Amino acid sequence: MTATAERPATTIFRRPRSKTGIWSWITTVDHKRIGIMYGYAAFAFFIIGGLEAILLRVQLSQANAEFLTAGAYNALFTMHGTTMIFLFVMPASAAFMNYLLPLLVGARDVAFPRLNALSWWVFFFGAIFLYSTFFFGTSLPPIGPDAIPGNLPDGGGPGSFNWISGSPDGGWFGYQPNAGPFYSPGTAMDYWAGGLQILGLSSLISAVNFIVTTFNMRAKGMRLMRLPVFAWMTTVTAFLLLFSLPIIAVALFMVTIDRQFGSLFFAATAGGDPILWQHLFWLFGHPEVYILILPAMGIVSEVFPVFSRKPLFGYSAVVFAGAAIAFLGFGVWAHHMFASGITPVAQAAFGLATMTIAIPTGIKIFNWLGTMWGGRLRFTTPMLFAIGFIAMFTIGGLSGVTHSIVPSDWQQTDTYYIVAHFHYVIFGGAVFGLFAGLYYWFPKYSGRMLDEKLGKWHFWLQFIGFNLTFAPMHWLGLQGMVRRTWKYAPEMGLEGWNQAVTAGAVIIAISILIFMWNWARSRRRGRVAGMDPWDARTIEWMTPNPTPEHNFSEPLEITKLDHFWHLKYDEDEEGRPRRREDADAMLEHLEDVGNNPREPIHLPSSSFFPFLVGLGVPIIFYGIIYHTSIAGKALIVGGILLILASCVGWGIEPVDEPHYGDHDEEHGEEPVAEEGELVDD
Amino acid sequence: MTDVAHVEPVHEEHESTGVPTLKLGMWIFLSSEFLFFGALISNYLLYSNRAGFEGLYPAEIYDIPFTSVSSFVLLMSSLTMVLAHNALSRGDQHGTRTWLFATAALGAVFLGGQVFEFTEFIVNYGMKLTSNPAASAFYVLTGFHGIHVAIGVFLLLSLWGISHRRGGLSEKSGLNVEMVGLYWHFVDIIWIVIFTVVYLISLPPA
Amino acid sequence: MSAEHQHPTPSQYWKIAGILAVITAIEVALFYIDRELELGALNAWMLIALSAMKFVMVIGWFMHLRYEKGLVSRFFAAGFGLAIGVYAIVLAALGVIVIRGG
Amino acid sequence: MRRTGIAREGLWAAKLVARRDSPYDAEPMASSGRLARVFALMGLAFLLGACSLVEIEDAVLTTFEPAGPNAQRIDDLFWMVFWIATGVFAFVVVALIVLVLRFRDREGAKEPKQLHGNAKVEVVWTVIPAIILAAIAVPTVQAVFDLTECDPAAMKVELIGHQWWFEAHYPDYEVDTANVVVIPAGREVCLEMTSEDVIHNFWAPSLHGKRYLVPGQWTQLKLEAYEPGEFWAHCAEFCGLSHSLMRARVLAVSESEFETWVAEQQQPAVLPEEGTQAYEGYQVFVNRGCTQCHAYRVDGEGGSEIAREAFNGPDLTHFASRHVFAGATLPEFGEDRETALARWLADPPSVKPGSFMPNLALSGEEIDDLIAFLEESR
Ligand code: HEA
Ligand code: HEA
Ligand code: HEC
Ligand code: CUA
Ligand SMILES: [Cu+2]
Repeated sequence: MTATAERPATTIFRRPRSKTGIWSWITTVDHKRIGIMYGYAAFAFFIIGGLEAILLRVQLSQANAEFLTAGAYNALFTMHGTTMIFLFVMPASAAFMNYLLPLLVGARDVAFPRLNALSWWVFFFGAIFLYSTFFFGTSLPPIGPDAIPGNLPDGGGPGSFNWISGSPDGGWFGYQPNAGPFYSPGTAMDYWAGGLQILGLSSLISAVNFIVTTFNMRAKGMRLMRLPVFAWMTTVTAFLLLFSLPIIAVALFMVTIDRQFGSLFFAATAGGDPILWQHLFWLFGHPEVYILILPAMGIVSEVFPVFSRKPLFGYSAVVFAGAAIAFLGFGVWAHHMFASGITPVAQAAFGLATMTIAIPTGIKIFNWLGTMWGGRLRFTTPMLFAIGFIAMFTIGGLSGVTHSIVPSDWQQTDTYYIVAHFHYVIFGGAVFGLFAGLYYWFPKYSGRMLDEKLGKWHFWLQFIGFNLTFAPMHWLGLQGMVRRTWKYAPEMGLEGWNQAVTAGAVIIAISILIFMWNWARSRRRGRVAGMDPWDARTIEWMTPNPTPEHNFSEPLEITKLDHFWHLKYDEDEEGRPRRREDADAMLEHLEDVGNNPREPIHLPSSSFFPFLVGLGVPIIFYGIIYHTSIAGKALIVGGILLILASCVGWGIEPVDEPHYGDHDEEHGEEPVAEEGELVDD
Repeated sequence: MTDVAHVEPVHEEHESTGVPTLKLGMWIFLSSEFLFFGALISNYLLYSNRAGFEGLYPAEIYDIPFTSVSSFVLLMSSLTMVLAHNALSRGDQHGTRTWLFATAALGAVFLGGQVFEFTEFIVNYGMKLTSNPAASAFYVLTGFHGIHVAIGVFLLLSLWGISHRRGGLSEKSGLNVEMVGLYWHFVDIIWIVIFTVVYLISLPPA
Repeated sequence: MSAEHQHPTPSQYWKIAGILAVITAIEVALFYIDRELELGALNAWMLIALSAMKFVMVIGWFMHLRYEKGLVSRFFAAGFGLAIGVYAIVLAALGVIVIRGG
Repeated sequence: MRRTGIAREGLWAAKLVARRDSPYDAEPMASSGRLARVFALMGLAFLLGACSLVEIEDAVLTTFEPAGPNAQRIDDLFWMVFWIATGVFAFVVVALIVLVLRFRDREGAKEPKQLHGNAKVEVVWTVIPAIILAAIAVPTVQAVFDLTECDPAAMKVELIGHQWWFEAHYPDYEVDTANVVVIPAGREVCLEMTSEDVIHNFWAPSLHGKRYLVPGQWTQLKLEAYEPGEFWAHCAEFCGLSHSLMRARVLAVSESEFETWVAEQQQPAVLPEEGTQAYEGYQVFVNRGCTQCHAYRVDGEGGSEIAREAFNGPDLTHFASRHVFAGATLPEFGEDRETALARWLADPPSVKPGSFMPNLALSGEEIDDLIAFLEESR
């Protein structure tokens, strides 16, 4: 670690050095900062997606309401679904994964820090690209069935400011041919397809990175079967991403080429097969729903043991069940197509396959209950959310099982019963799990605790609001409320319950506002967390709070599952934990060396290139949308050149420059954080 | 893209599995590419012999001798690639440089062949992307393969360029050569499948 | 890098390439033989078998998978196996692959 | 790195904590007991709520009132699974409540024994769900095979989806109609379905589940009603702007009524007498381009040949025999038919966003004439 390394002659830019301010965020490769950026972005999109949902709900609170136009309604539910899934839950999970995975495996960073920054910037620009459809996109009426294939409508240039109705309106699963060139002309669906493509690229990069991190970056003695469950679920999720994203990539390319260049994959009039799209989409889409839930399952698997003061019951069963869910998740996609006219053999086979997923999921649920059994349960906010997760997710899971009963799914599919199912599993499951994680790991990020009292208000209001919103959807659906209806007739008898649903959504909004207030306040004035605020079990808590930039200061040697716990506790004759004499001394030591490493620690250097490569990607996609014009062609070429040039720079730039990135005190540029203001703003 | 794990290890064993991090990453990425090309190939299989399309089916106009030659060229580029890597591991900078360039050149020849083939199909036979779904599937499948080859050529030429620097390719770049090699061979095996399944086996509808 | 020692030598690489070339030649020959003799499914299976041989040889020797840790081949095989599995089912569901008795 | 302010504070907190047995003990006990009870109550209330799906009076598209053997079979299956699922949920929630009440942290509670798992219970909670599922699977698979494909001998009705209405064609009788599918009660009818544009999804919940209408492909759905009656149907797959206004009706009638209906429909329209308002309407109909899209079969005049030049709209020959129109969304609740028709003819896209029937800028008088004419077209 000589500080005398020469500055290589080949770098294009001066190596970014700032540790604070906007540039430090743009060039950072620190997994924690990347995680934080993911987190804030995801939350912003939660609010946006939530406001879209509120607009939908206002429209639906009356029969034959005229609050929104049909076009606006269709645009809003499309963007609501797309936003919530791709811009909220996935990046929110990515936030936890980024922040925690290296800490959980005992590493200083992920395997490829710059690739990690790249996946964040690709995500960021992809999200902007997708939402720029509100400014640039156009959504025109269908051309009709007599349209001649190959004779595409004009793309429509930028500049048609058409707020809501300029947004994609084909539903989050963009069924063909409705979302194809003849029935959704205009550019809005191109923004949708391109946006998803970019977001997929981002997740694919992360997936490779996380898998390699788990397998290769583990601390000494951190065997696979000693990994915290969240690390496991991250890895399993990464595999799901790895294998499902290429499929949607192909499907989206096919749509884009259909729409832009006149190929005929889904043009039914020319022999294209619209059902092919459904297979490809759901072949991705079903693994995707487990991508949404598995990280949350990982989170609650960390929370239950801590607040039960017992190890996770059946650790290996929980891990294998997660892997089994992922594996089976690839074999059930056609359960979204039971009404599509596939053969009875296929329907039966997919129905049976779908049912089997209940088994590993049940194993997880029961093991969590087993963890609580005989414990010393303390109902902190994270624990409340985790318990809420079990109850609410089970409802959603069981309604999922009723969908797997193929004939009853023929009645349920495309009704609000489905909407109820997936909000129960996604909101009641994934989102509850994510909130459990936020309350639990907030001290890691900020060094302070979220307020418990406000937390409990948040939980209970959200719990009540959630059930008021989504429980009535079950009976609304079974009694005839079709999905994606802008209007329903008064004689359908749906109005009363729809009003309850809308009221519930408002209660959720209030609970979220409480949470935001709690967050903003506790970041500055929350109770100081100290070293080990929850008396936790896993090694991420062996670093001080907030986590120092270099994570661990001293080499770790992992000897057990729940290593940290066993450093603090041994067991008495009855098998009850007994705090070791030296536990507090150890904590004090950890906090001290954590904040004041004994020797300089060498960290990856910041880099401009991930940002630049990420910037290049949407430029290409803008170019593709307007490829018939000169400007479009220029954008394509420009984007490619920007990416290639940045890649060359990236390749030449040494991965780290001790002299510049060094973390020693002489440079001492990092701010002295006051009052919990670490370097994150 | 090159990125070497360089985070200072918290402990001695740097790579818990013993496989270099970059290499593990490359293998994992490649395993996902199966799903990518699998979708494209399935798409082609779905449409290639559906009856009743307007216009020509790709399988009616393949030029097998021509494609055989270009397939052979791509296959042999795998040989030159592996020779480049081998030369580097023996410290033979000159050999490395030569073989890298040969590989890129063979790749470029293959691409040229593809451009020729497409032009032939479009101009002489009038089978366009927009002719029918089978034609669309053909162009998109072989086109995406071609893009992969082009990226490979770019990577190879970059390595070749770097190899001219003083001191040639370092040992660290040895890993990079191996990575590009893995990618290159992978693109080759995909073509092995495409050549057999798409060109030799698939038939137009009876 | 002890594994490096077991890697094939250049002359072995040339030999493997030779075999690959021969197999390719046989494949092309089969294509023409089939035109005359109408081998049907047999032809397809032979071609698939031959290309599988090429596939395995490139992966095993050129990509050195034979010399890698088992973990790597497992990852790689997972992607391959999954692709074969799911796309076979998709094609079956779309009626391209006809499963007899089904 | 310098120790930050917060870190110093933190160390202080850790010391404070160290005076107790463990930081867990240092936590204020809060009101976990009370909370636990609240939670238990919530769970109980929820369980009660879930036990009975709330029945909505007069929900016209309800799945809870099967009116034919197919829907009945599905309903039975659903309720069986519903009760099993409720049982499973009850088990989980009761377990949760018991755990929460029994193992909540109390003053002076001992540290728990460190249980890592138990292979036996692991097997139990793997096998029991598997058995439950296997039990559900059997009737499911049987029902799938029984309910998917039509009896080849059944009467066929071709149903063709359009943005945003259903066209029905009776090949055996050469009858064309729209949005109102008339079937004889008490016998199986096979809908053979396809679409002209995008994917639609036909759903008449009282008679059967849903089936797609896919452009370029044919799907089947068997319909059977026990008794005569009128059943609502809806397009269930998102199909563009007016998906929510794409409904239909299935009218099950007795065999004899069905025969009469067929006979009537087979007749060409009777032209109105000259000089009547209806006749004026007929003139408007012919001269204002309606026939570009609408078939109107008149004896000898070959009405259907002039039709469909431009676009495929509903056959209007026996328009007045259909009690609902425009995708079965008009007339609206409480509206009389003429007002609805006037509204429709004046500006279809404002009634049904995106409708392919354009606003033809008809005058009020023309509209009145057209109404007179259309209302006579039985
Ligand atoms: C987080 C996301 C998530 C999760 C985890 C799930 C989980 C499941 N889903 Fe869901 N699903 C979605 C998100 C999710 N789903 C979405 C977004 C859609 C709609 C997409 C769209 O159309 O827009 C959808 C749609 C959907 C459909 C298609 C419906 C239709 O459109 O017709 C089906 C059909 O089978 C289905 C089934 C299931 C099943 C069986 C599970 C199982 O994994 C559930 C397993 C869990 C349990 C069963 C509970 C716990 C288990 C026990 C307590 C053990 C004992 C249990 C028994 C013995 C039964 N889901
Ligand atoms: C992660 C997934 C997720 C989440 C969290 C949600 C959350 C919600 N969803 Fe939705 N939803 C989907 C995923 C999700 N949804 C998907 C995939 C679809 C299918 C789309 C399709 O058909 O294509 C769908 C569809 C869907 C529909 C059906 C539309 C239709 O078919 O016509 C409805 C209708 O009620 C709905 C409602 C809601 C509501 C009320 C919430 C609420 O829970 C939202 C709660 C959040 C808020 C209310 C924001 C709170 C904050 C504030 C308001 C604070 C404001 C503060 C400031 C401005 C400073 N969602
Ligand atoms: C360009 C095509 C077009 C023209 C011209 C046209 N229509 Fe239509 N018409 C349609 C379509 C399409 C529908 C179905 C709309 C729907 O339900 O969404 C329809 C529906 C109707 C209906 C309701 C039918 C039913 O049973 O649902 C009536 C009545 C009608 N048109 C009358 C007329 C009259 C009268 C004229 C001329 C003044 C006319 N149409 C001109 C296309 C056309
Ligand atoms: Cu037709 Cu929805
Ligand atoms: Cu699914």
